[in-house]
Amino acid sequence: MSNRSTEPDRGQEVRIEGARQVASSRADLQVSEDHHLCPGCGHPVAWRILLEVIQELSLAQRAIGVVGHGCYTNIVRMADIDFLQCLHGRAPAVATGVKRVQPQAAVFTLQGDGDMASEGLAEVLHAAARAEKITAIMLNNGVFGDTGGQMTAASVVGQRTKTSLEGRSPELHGYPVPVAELVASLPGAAYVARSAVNTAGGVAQTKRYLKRAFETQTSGAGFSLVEVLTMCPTGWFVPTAAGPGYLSDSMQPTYPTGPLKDSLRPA
Amino acid sequence: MSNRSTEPDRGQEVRIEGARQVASSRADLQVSEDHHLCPGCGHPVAWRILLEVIQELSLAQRAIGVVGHGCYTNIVRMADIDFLQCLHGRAPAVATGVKRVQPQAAVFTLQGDGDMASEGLAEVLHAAARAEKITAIMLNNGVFGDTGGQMTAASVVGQRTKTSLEGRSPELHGYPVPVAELVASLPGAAYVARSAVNTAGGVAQTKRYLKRAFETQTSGAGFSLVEVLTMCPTGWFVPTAAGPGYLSDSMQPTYPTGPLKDSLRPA
Amino acid sequence: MSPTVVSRGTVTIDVERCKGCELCIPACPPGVLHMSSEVNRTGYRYPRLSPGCTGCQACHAVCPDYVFEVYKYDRPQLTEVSPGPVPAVGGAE
Amino acid sequence: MSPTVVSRGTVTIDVERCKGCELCIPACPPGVLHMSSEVNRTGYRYPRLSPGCTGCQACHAVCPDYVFEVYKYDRPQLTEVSPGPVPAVGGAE
Amino acid sequence: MQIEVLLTGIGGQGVQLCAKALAMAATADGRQAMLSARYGGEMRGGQTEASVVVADTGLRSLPILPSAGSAYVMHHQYWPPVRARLRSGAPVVLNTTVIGPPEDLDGASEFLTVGIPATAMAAEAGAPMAAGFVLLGAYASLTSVASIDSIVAAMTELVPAYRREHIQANEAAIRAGAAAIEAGAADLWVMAGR
Amino acid sequence: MQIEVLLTGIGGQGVQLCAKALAMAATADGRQAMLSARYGGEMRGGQTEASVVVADTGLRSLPILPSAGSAYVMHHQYWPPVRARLRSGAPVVLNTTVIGPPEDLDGASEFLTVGIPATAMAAEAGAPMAAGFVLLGAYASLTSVASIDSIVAAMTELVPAYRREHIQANEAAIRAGAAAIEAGAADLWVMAGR
Amino acid sequence: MTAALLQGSRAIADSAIAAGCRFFAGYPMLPFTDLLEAMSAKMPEVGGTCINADSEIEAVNMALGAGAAGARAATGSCGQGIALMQEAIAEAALNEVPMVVFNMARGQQDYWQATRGGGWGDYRTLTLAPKDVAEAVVHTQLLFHLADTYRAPVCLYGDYLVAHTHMSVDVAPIDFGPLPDKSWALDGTAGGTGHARQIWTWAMGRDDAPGPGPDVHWRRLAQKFATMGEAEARHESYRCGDAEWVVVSFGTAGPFIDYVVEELRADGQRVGSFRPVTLWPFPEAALLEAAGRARGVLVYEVNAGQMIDDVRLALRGQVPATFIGGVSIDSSGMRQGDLLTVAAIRSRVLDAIGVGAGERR
Amino acid sequence: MTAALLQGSRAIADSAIAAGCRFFAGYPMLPFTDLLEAMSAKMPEVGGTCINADSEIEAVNMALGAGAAGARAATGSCGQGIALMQEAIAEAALNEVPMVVFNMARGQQDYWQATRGGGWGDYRTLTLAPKDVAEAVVHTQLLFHLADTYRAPVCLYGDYLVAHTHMSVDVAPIDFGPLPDKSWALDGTAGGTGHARQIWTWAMGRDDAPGPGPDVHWRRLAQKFATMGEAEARHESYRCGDAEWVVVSFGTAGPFIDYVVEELRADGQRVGSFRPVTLWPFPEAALLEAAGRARGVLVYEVNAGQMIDDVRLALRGQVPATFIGGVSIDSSGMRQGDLLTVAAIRSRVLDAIGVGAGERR
Ligand SMILES: Cc1ncc(C[n+]2csc(CCOP(=O)(O)OP(=O)(O)O)c2C)c(N)n1
Ligand SMILES: Cc1ncc(C[n+]2csc(CCOP(=O)(O)OP(=O)(O)O)c2C)c(N)n1
Ligand code: SF4
Ligand code: SF4
Ligand code: SF4
Ligand code: SF4
Ligand code: SF4
Ligand code: SF4
Ligand SMILES: [Mg+2]
Ligand SMILES: [Mg+2]
Repeated sequence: MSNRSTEPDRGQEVRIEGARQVASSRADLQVSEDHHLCPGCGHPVAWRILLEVIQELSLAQRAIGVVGHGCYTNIVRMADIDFLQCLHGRAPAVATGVKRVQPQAAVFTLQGDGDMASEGLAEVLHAAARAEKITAIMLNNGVFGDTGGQMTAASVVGQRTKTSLEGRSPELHGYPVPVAELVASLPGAAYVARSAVNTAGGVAQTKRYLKRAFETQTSGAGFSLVEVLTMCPTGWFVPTAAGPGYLSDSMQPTYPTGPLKDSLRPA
Repeated sequence: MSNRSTEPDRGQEVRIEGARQVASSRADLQVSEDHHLCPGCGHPVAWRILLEVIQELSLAQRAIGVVGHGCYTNIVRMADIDFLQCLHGRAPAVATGVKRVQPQAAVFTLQGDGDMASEGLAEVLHAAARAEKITAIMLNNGVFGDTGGQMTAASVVGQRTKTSLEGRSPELHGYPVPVAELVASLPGAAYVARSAVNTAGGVAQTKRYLKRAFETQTSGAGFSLVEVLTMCPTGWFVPTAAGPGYLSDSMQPTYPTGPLKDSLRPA
Repeated sequence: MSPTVVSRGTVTIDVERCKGCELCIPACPPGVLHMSSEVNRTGYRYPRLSPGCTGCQACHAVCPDYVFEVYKYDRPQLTEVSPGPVPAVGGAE
Repeated sequence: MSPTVVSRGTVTIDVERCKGCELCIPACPPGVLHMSSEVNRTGYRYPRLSPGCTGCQACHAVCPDYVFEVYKYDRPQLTEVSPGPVPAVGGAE
Repeated sequence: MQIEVLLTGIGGQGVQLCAKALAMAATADGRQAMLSARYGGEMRGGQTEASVVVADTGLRSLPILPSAGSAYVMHHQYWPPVRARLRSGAPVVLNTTVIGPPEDLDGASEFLTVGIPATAMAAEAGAPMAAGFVLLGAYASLTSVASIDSIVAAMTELVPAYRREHIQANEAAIRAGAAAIEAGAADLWVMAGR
Repeated sequence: MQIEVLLTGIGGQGVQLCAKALAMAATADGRQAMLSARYGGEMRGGQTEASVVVADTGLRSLPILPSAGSAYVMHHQYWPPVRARLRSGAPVVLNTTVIGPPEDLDGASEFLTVGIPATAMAAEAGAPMAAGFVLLGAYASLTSVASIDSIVAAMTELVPAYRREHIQANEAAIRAGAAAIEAGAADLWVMAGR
Repeated sequence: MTAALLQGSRAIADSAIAAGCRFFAGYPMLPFTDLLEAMSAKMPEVGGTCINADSEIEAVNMALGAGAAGARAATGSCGQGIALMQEAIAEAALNEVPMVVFNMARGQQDYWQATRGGGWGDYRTLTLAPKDVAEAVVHTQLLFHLADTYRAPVCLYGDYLVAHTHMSVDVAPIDFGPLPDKSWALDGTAGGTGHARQIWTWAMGRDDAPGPGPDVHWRRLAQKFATMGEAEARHESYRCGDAEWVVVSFGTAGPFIDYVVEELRADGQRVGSFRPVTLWPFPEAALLEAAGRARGVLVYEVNAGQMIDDVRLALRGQVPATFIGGVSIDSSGMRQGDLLTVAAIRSRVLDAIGVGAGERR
Repeated sequence: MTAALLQGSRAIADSAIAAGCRFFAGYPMLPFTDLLEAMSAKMPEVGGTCINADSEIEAVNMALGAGAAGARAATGSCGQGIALMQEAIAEAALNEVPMVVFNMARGQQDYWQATRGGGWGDYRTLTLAPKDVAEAVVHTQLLFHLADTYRAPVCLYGDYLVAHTHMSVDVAPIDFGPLPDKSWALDGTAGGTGHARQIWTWAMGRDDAPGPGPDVHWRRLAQKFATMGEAEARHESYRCGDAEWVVVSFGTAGPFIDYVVEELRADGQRVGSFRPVTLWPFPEAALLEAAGRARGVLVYEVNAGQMIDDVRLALRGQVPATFIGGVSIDSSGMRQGDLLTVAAIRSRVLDAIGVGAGERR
């Protein structure tokens, strides 16, 4: 075994005698494999399948991403699609402006739980209520990862964060805000689903949901949201290898995965 | 019949031979009957029963109201309880600060639909999620009354407003935001109900709900919300006498009245 | 023959405060309120009371301008009414 | 006697990009990935492949650092393994 | 040649609508107009005031008039600030149903006051809420700032769709007000300053 | 008497923790300390740099040092700006597992470089991620800025509850680094300027 | 086109649409509300979008998105609402997104808000303060032009008198000349080409990824704003040539000062009027030119004294500046109070130039 | 108490608690985040409340509510977050609610945001800019005192170097003397007495209902801020007595200037350093006193030139002011870049005072 070159130069493809490549380290719309995210972070996994979905739905030259503030913002550095970085929490409003002006485009937001459930809760709910034809994606890791692991509106009960040192207490801090459920309850929302990237199966499920969300948008059916549970071992203060288990044990009981609403599905 | 004095001087009580007074024009905590609200406005009706409830629950010397921006703000001029006027939409956050510092007080917000469903949607949902021990009251007339009748997040489909001249269209403007239902879906909310003041029965119902909401607060059970549907003939562009009917025909199908959640009720 | 109407209660109507919205009219269960044809100083018509008030407080409950005070008679009052246009009565001087 | 292991696929592992998170290890259904004891230039241990890869792409799916490329062999490859410590193999030079 | 009118009343009397109808009618009659309104923002009721300036050509004016050449008074409550800016001898039409006889109005003697029982006349015309239009008809007829027909047309345009049923009554009110004034006031234009 | 140390490395090497342990240990030893850290804000990885100033009494210093009297180098990537501020002859401890032999470091000859295979030694001590502590032990032993026991105590206090299991390995790393340095460097204090 | 009697807000809406504005989002707040209503009535006629947003923050961010996607986009509010928009206005400045912000202020107390912002970082917002409805019509179109010229957010500082006064005005498109192209705007078509368009302070455009980083980018912006500061200052002066006293005012106060100046000139007082038409950039050179030889400058603004800083900075200590304005709000809270009247101004000017009560007409 | 090695944020938290702060709400944003974390760790120990709010807007409004209810309350953020708080800071000023805002800025680019606000209306925010952690500890306590003295929101302008530097400091309560009582604070007990307490710009207190109305109220506030402006200006100067050149800087840049001044004095250059300790009120008189006889004033700030306006206003054209600062941001975007180093400052000062490269040490 040898170390393959880390040069992000796609000319130097590796060829293996008697085998064909079935998965490449770099998605089509990816210009680099390097990023500064922490070991074991779930965001980059979500990034790649997002880019794959855009490619597979032939939306590469119609896609405009609007990205909030969080660790995931760095997707802008590695993706080869139009991106607008906007203010923390405001992506659904910004995306509304973009979509109304470029109605043929596939407009999506990429946000975190801090971004969407805390700072930007009004923006996402109002956009959903308006039945805005955009796709909102929330990478929910239950903390403000980027600022070092404080409690967000999505942190689960009992979760220890830098601002809930004894664990999130219902008495002091209340309960988490289930964004997907709230959005799904609004008539303007046409497609809502929640998935997780802590297992290979979850990754595949996430990809299916993202596809469906973009299809909802391009069909004009209304607002779509996919909430993706991702690992943040840094903000959870657990070893990287414990991330997937923490996600399923601590987060999933509060945030069950699966489709919540699908207006495209023939009745 | 003669015109009774309009002097707001309580010394000059009217006495009727062989009769006892059962309802006074001025509630105990009211310092004036005069206000500048429009003919047929539903807000003043809600104001009075709110003051009656505070009086009847012996909360007069424990109550602190936090009032947003809207026509209802003028309650401050006619009520004899502690009030803080705050910024548009922010009352639940302000009330949180008040309550945490004065935990013995009965802290409530008084807001409109523009205030709570539009500008302040995040604030009310976050306060509810935090299980903040306050009572939020939304006077929902489906428009920004104070600025002259524009569309709020709560305007119903088809409603003509100054910014939806052809009627609220799902395609262009989306659907109304049902604040009570959203709040009720959060575990931090202990009591949620919706009523209307377009009939005498509705007024009595509103009073019961408000009582229950304050009891929820004083018992420490969590966040409570009462959404009160009120008439705004000015913002609806209908004759005053048509207000109650407009409310029941146009608003109530979208906003059914009744209790939505009651954690105090013995299971 | 003039029929007799029973009034178990009565109301005072602060007509100068009234803004003429007419919400009290349909709210009154026995239908004993009707709008004046005169206007008050601000130019609004206002309700007048015919005999038959029950003291139920519905008008008081719905009036946005705090116009009403409601009284219950210790003993029901009887009024003879002529079959013509209903005369207006006010509970208090 | 050395048992024979069938590999239907293989992977390349860009060890310098690996951040040692170990997410790929439990994700691999046949359990043919295990962490090295050496570290790369940044100081992280990284996965090594033992024979038996199925080319299922699970490692690729879960790896946050885009370390893997996955290949399917046209014909399954057979490897004899000794019962001792599992030798590491890498698909590509 | 230019004339200014200050309109005053309390919220709900329709003063703003009348001011707008006047300015629009003057424009329709081929003049230039400027209309400035002052009314409570986020509160109902209370002071309402407007000023309209009409000129044959080359209107030049401030939106808050330093002085004015005529007035339209629906209610006495906010009359004092109007009076302070009125040039002496200016014609003033006033709603006597609410205000009482012209003499009751403070300092009325400085001006050419014309009392109109506008609220009462409106009630008679079957449109109790159209008192403002009665006074407007009277004002226009007195000053010839705009023609009665143009005022009726402007009112018709301004009334929102859901109040269309009031148009006829409003028109009756305007014409009743106009009829209440016997003579025009052609010499008024001479009095007007900048 | 005052000495400054610049610590540099890349994100994830634990440089900030080491800097803090050093400053705390010096404080525990009765000295005054000032610690300034510089690390990426809302991004992971990348440059990490810290400076610690220790004085016997009356510490006076800027949080961004104009110059420094010693250095601790875990990675060569951000070495150039450190080098630019180091006074010549200053002692520099460096992690040779990552950097290679001291000579490989640009401009090393200006300084008193001390190479330590910190990453390798940490791996041997069964704590591959504790390389920073190896280098810290070496630095402290070389310069006597703080006692090894105080450093171990500071590290123990700093490690968060959920990482308690690493304390022993970290201690081993610190002591291994210290042991790798034969002699103290008493004369270092003489070289230090403001 | 011939002149029609239009309310200022409606005239501005017509003018914005004539300038090609096709996206507007706002949230009601008096006296801005009428502009929102006018826009929502008119936009559908030209196939544009007007959103009655659910907050000022949503409104301004929608406009930012529309601007980034290439449209001529605008928003607006006043006072508190503009305060809520500061974060996004600064963002637009730093991410170089053109948009127009119509601030229909509740008076003149927000001069600093307009000229120093309350956003973050080193940015400036070009701000035009029209004196009346007719000028607002021209300013509106000029603002869209300047926004595109500089790829920057720009503002109109109007007020109740601009928003609510009806005037006979003629709204027709005005040609301000050529503009740089908008190939930077996001339309989604560049994905997968290796040259995706990206707007982020740290990575403007895929081509130079990972982007210039904040230091280089913000230095470049500082340079851009310095250039705008040099190039775009505008003013109006009236009878300053031989004036012993120059009264400086802004926005709708200007015509009142002109009126008083005319009156006082008739009385033999050598008084002039100077009005910055751009609040930023403040016309420093022009003011020094107009007032450099005067005995004194009087600053009239209906607030506690804000613009006076800019006046003093422009005068460089060469001419003394005296404040003759003050706080004055009417009972509705929507507009200037009684200090904005010819009589009050006249008497403050006379006081300041030392004409005793006895000497006055 | 003896000195302990504390991170600046932790030292400020301890100091706030020592001053009696019992309510804090904030939202993470570097470099403010550490203060929020320190507060959330320490508040429970004293029975106070620290809320990790869900936005800056919620945080500041919570603090406003707590302040109105009588607590010593605080919040904080930086840059964009402070921008979002402007509306509420202005509200607190206008409704006279005391609270402390800890602005841990990402550098010096927010001087105008701090001194001119971006809120609405005529208000000012007293702002202390500490030079280091030790001074921040004192300023923190002073701020709570001043907030209560004036019933007004007040700010600390810190930065990364204040928030993140660890220093040996001693945090103990400081007594600043007596304060007006807080009987105006809302506790709910006054209902039904005819004297309910009410806080609203238009109706402060039931007693004088319907209240003074905006005109009277805002004039009174303007007067209050004028009084504060007179009374509360603070500064520090170093070797200005005989200085030919005075360098003006603020906050954490001050010690760097002092260092350079010391170096240059050793080289025989007559240079001095002046630092406004309050950004508002700017110590105008003190600066004129310190620099009035100098050949020139050099303004060093790490931005495109903001404080220089205040310096020029203070100097009244009597001494020329030269800008020697500039935009400089490090790659993290969190703090000043390489311009904030002794070497860079020294060379800019020497350039400005005309010492050629050849003459330099
Ligand atoms: C208005 C504003 N407040 C705060 C911040 C600071 N901030 C940047 S990223 C971030 C955390 C984002 O958390 P989340 O969206 O959950 O993303 P994660 O990093 O966890 O993926 C915060 C609070 C900001 N940039 N803007
Ligand atoms: C930040 C902000 N935006 C806008 C306003 C203007 N404003 C004042 S009252 C009001 C309408 C309130 O509507 P609602 O809360 O529904 O009350 P209503 O008048 O209908 O009872 C608005 C938009 C404001 N005061 N502050
Ligand atoms: S802090 Fe959390 S979300 Fe951010 S890069 Fe690290 S693991 Fe990922
Ligand atoms: S506008 Fe509507 S809510 Fe406001 S006072 Fe009038 S009727 Fe009531
Ligand atoms: S009390 Fe009842 S019956 Fe009597 S007038 Fe009122 S509503 Fe009618
Ligand atoms: S409800 Fe009240 S205000 Fe309305 S008409 Fe009846 S008495 Fe008058
Ligand atoms: S492709 Fe599948 S079997 Fe092969 S190493 Fe990866 S996870 Fe294991
Ligand atoms: S998942 Fe990727 S980064 Fe993590 S250990 Fe495996 S190869 Fe390395
Ligand atoms: Mg997160
Ligand atoms: Mg409403």
